[in-house]
Amino acid sequence: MIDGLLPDLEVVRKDFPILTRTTPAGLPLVYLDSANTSQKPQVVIDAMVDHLERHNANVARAMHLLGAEATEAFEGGRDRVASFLGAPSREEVVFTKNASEALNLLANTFAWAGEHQLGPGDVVVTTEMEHHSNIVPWQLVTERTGAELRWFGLTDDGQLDLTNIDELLTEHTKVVTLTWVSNMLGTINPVAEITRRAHEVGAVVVLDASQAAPQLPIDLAAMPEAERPDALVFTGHKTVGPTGIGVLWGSRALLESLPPFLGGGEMIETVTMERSTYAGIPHKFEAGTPPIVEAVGLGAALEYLDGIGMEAIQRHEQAITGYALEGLATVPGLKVLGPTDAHARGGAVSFEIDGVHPHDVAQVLDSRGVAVRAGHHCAKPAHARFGVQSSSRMSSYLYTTPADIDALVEALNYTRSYFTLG
Amino acid sequence: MIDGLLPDLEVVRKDFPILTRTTPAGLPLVYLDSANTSQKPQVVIDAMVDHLERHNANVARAMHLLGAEATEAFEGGRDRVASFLGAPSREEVVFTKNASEALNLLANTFAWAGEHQLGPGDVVVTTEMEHHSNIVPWQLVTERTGAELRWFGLTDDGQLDLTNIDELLTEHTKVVTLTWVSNMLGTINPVAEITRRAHEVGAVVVLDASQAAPQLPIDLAAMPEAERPDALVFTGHKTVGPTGIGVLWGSRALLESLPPFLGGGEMIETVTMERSTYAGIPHKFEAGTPPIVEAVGLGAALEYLDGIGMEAIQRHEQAITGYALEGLATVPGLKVLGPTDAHARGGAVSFEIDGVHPHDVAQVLDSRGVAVRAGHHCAKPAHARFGVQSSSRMSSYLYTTPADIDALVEALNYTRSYFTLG
Amino acid sequence: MSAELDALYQEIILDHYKNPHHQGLRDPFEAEVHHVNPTCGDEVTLRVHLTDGPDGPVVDDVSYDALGCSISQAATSVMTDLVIGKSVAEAMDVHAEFLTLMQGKGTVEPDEEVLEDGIAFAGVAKFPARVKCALLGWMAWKDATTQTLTNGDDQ
Amino acid sequence: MSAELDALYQEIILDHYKNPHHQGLRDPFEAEVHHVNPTCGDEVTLRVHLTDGPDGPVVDDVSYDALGCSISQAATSVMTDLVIGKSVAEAMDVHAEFLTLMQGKGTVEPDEEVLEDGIAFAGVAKFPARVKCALLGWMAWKDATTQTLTNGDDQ
Ligand SMILES: Cc1ncc(COP(=O)(O)O)c(C=O)c1O
Ligand SMILES: Cc1ncc(COP(=O)(O)O)c(C=O)c1O
Repeated sequence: MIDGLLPDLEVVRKDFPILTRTTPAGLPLVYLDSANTSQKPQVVIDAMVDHLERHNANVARAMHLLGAEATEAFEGGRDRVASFLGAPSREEVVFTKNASEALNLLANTFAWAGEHQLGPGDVVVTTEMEHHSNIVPWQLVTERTGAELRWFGLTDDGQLDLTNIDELLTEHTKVVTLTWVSNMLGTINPVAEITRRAHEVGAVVVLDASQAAPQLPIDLAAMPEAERPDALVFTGHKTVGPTGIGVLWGSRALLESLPPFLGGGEMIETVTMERSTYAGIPHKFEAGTPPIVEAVGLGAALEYLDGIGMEAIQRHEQAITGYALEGLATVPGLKVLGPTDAHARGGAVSFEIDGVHPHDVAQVLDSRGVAVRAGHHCAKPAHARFGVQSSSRMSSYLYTTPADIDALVEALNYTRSYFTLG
Repeated sequence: MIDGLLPDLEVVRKDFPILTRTTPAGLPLVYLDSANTSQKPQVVIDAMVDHLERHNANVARAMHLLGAEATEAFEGGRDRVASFLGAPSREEVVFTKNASEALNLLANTFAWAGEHQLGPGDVVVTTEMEHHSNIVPWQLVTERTGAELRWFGLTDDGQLDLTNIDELLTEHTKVVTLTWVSNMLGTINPVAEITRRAHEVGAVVVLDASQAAPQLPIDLAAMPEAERPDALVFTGHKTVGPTGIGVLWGSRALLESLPPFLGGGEMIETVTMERSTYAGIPHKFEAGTPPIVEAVGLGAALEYLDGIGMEAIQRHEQAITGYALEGLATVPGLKVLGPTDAHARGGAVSFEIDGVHPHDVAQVLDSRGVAVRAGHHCAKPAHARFGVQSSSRMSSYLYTTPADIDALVEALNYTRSYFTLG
Repeated sequence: MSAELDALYQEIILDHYKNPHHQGLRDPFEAEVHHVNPTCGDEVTLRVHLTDGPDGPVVDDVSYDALGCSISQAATSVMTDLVIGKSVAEAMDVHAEFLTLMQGKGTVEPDEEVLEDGIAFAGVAKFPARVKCALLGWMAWKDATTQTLTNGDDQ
Repeated sequence: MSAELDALYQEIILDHYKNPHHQGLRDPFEAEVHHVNPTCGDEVTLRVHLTDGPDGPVVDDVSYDALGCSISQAATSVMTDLVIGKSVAEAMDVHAEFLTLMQGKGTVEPDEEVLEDGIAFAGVAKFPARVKCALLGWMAWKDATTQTLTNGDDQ
């Protein structure tokens, strides 16, 4: 028995109906693509069904029975997110459609008139290991405002290269945005340290917690203020919740100082044809009918994760990742990209196999029921940094077993023998 | 028997599980708030459950079995939307989070460098009967670009006042955006005529079909080109689909000429730290993980509506609306806002009752199990135009019966007797 | 169901609705605010006039012009009865007590000594959509009072 | 499952993958294009050299530099075999035939007369995620050829 695994792993697996699926060839499903999207436990599906079958209505605007029930369920989702993040206030939790929209919301509101408006001479700092969703929005906003985009490079072992931090973080630096956990390299970044340094020069700090939220306990209120980011985003579908919902947490000070992003129903205080005023946070940033059934699903998802315990999930991920790193090391010609110490990384492990293209790896694995991702994982710059165009990636989650890893390793050996090297 | 009702109305009602709900006092639910959000048939819920329990994966990026299934299901939703609208091409169908985002997407992309960029001297034209979601985005973009926002006023009987159309539509007019069917007044606007006139001056025409799509057959390809809008939006949750998804249809010419809106995964062609290039339409406008299970649900929803037939649904709506207008006319002191000819209007009927505030009307109705909306219905300017601050609104849909209307009328009489006039 | 409704629409509430106290905008005043309930559109324009008392500022007058439902109108009327003539500190205590009642989802027992006619709103706490209606006038009063005191400090 | 895989990875495909034909970038050429498969990152840089023939332009050479999986590499190699030496009109017909095969979800019977080694890709049509791989080189060729012809018209 591997140390740190969830004690009730078989019970946990029973919560996820999809894990009983088989391939057309009758093989069991080995799902190792959770960093891409996670599977959903029955309670999440049931919560959504119950909402749609019994409580569906629009929220806030409706005063009738169903409207009150739907509003309570929707705002209950917000409460759950707030407690999941340890948010200082529930009003700091804004629902978006995914993590990408949350990052774009920030980038866009930095473009328009206001305290934080970017302009020529201003610098936005990101890193070379970001997901495209934390690069492209900042390319667009810096291009459109005349500000400059700069970035932390990477060391050969897949860490942020902080040697030029004093050049990057200066009084011109208005925003520092980085991922907590890399979706390609698995690296866990020293976000407290970087946040502190960024705050010293007066920059706003944005954390992309899309990969961190599923794996690490987060407690914003417990962070020393200097090390607490000003904004943090994650996405519902990676935390066993549904698609169609993401979260932007922002400090009250930041959110109140930003201009509105999308305009429309729900985000207004009053509207005349000539001029409108806006609602307070979080509604100011939630134009239109929000993702209601999705908030219900996300609430149930985070309740499920909290029920198991984020510490326990983190230990499980580390244990499985350690076991996977050992297994992968036995495959000849396989090279892992990123840190190889399971305790210093997240559960996404990207690798190359000499002479077999990642597509072909994924294809052969899939024929054995093993689902991994192949490609650039929306992190082209990080791939380019390591001189590769694409890679294969396995990623585990709370339902992953050592047997899943064994199946992966066996299938990788089969791939080698089948494909080029057989 | 009222002419035009759906012949299988009782069978249709059985498709909607929520309609069997009762209030805490044991009264049956009379749901007359469908213009706010529609209820969901079992097939939609089942399609979502089946997806989550058996086919859940991320799309496009994943090459494995579940990834292929999820991608097919998601893109199948797009095909269904394309056929529902009679879209000339499926690639012109962009998924957004709701109708509001679709309108904001357009307004925002008109702000940035490109063929359609707005600036001082340019005019955007909207109307006084728009939902806030088709006013505020254009206030924001005109304010931010220095363009000017102008609008069609309303006549006393709730129609667009087109007398000054030649002043509003000039060579300075770059965008004309209006609702097809008003969510407050129920008015059906002469959109073909206005589109033709707007095209004559070279303006881009945007139609808000949020209330039209649930009620009217739409066939874009069949429209004469001069009368076909350049963009049309609607929202999933009002067409018996889930929340968390909306649709922007745009002509290929328009969509290809607009710069990207949100940046991130899925919308790129290639990314380097210095510069990115973007995918073709529709992906260019779909940053991040899209609303996958929502597209599956929306596909099932539109298939359901098409199965019943949009012509039949339209006839049903007209029949019920006609019956409702007759019933409302029997309530002393009740005044309907907007057109009173059921054939020339949609199914949302807003009204006032002398001496009883709409909140209080809705509250008393709710105590009798009758769900209506009270407030400004996200149409403050239209309310202001008629000198009222808020109103009550009943709105029907394909599952609404004459008995629902009878219950409403009875409850309205009770309201009068209970509240102030008893 | 009539019982349910009657719990909400207490006689006292309907009386204040039909005959609101202290209605209309009056001089003198130190601050005027305009508050809106974004969901439904209910509005109130409200003025506060404070004078100096032995134990700090006193609420000398609250005048208002309001558009809204029975609950918001009646709550504003009751509020003026409760705060006019009290010291700001006392009035803020009453406000806190009323807030607690409204946010209690029907579980808080109102204190008639403190809230007087305000106890009629106990039933409103069970209707989450209406709680905002009952608080609109109070929020406006608190805002106007705070503005007055802050401006005073600045001078 | 090996049968399923073997249907995809035909010997012919693996041969072309290991020994791609016409690889490398060569002069002369009239157009060079760079195409990317956005989902996976596969890339091809491709040049086309056309000459005049009795029945219109002829594909004299196609040269390329490609990074990608076995399917995309092999398909590009087969494509060059199929188009080089043909008139553009003929080559476009072959392209259309290949496209039909790829989009047929496995239901189209390939014509060996026309597609030669290309028939080995019949199995790919059953793997929607890989169809784009098989088409990458073809799309680049079509783009470069169209550019050449259009530029020619302009002159
Ligand atoms: C006419 C109209 N436009 C736009 C919207 C906005 O739709 P959503 O809230 O789904 O974005 C609505 C509905 O609320 C509407 O009725
Ligand atoms: C680190 C990181 N950031 C952002 C995202 C974007 O999330 P979404 O696609 O849900 O917007 C992802 C996942 O795709 C991710 O891994």
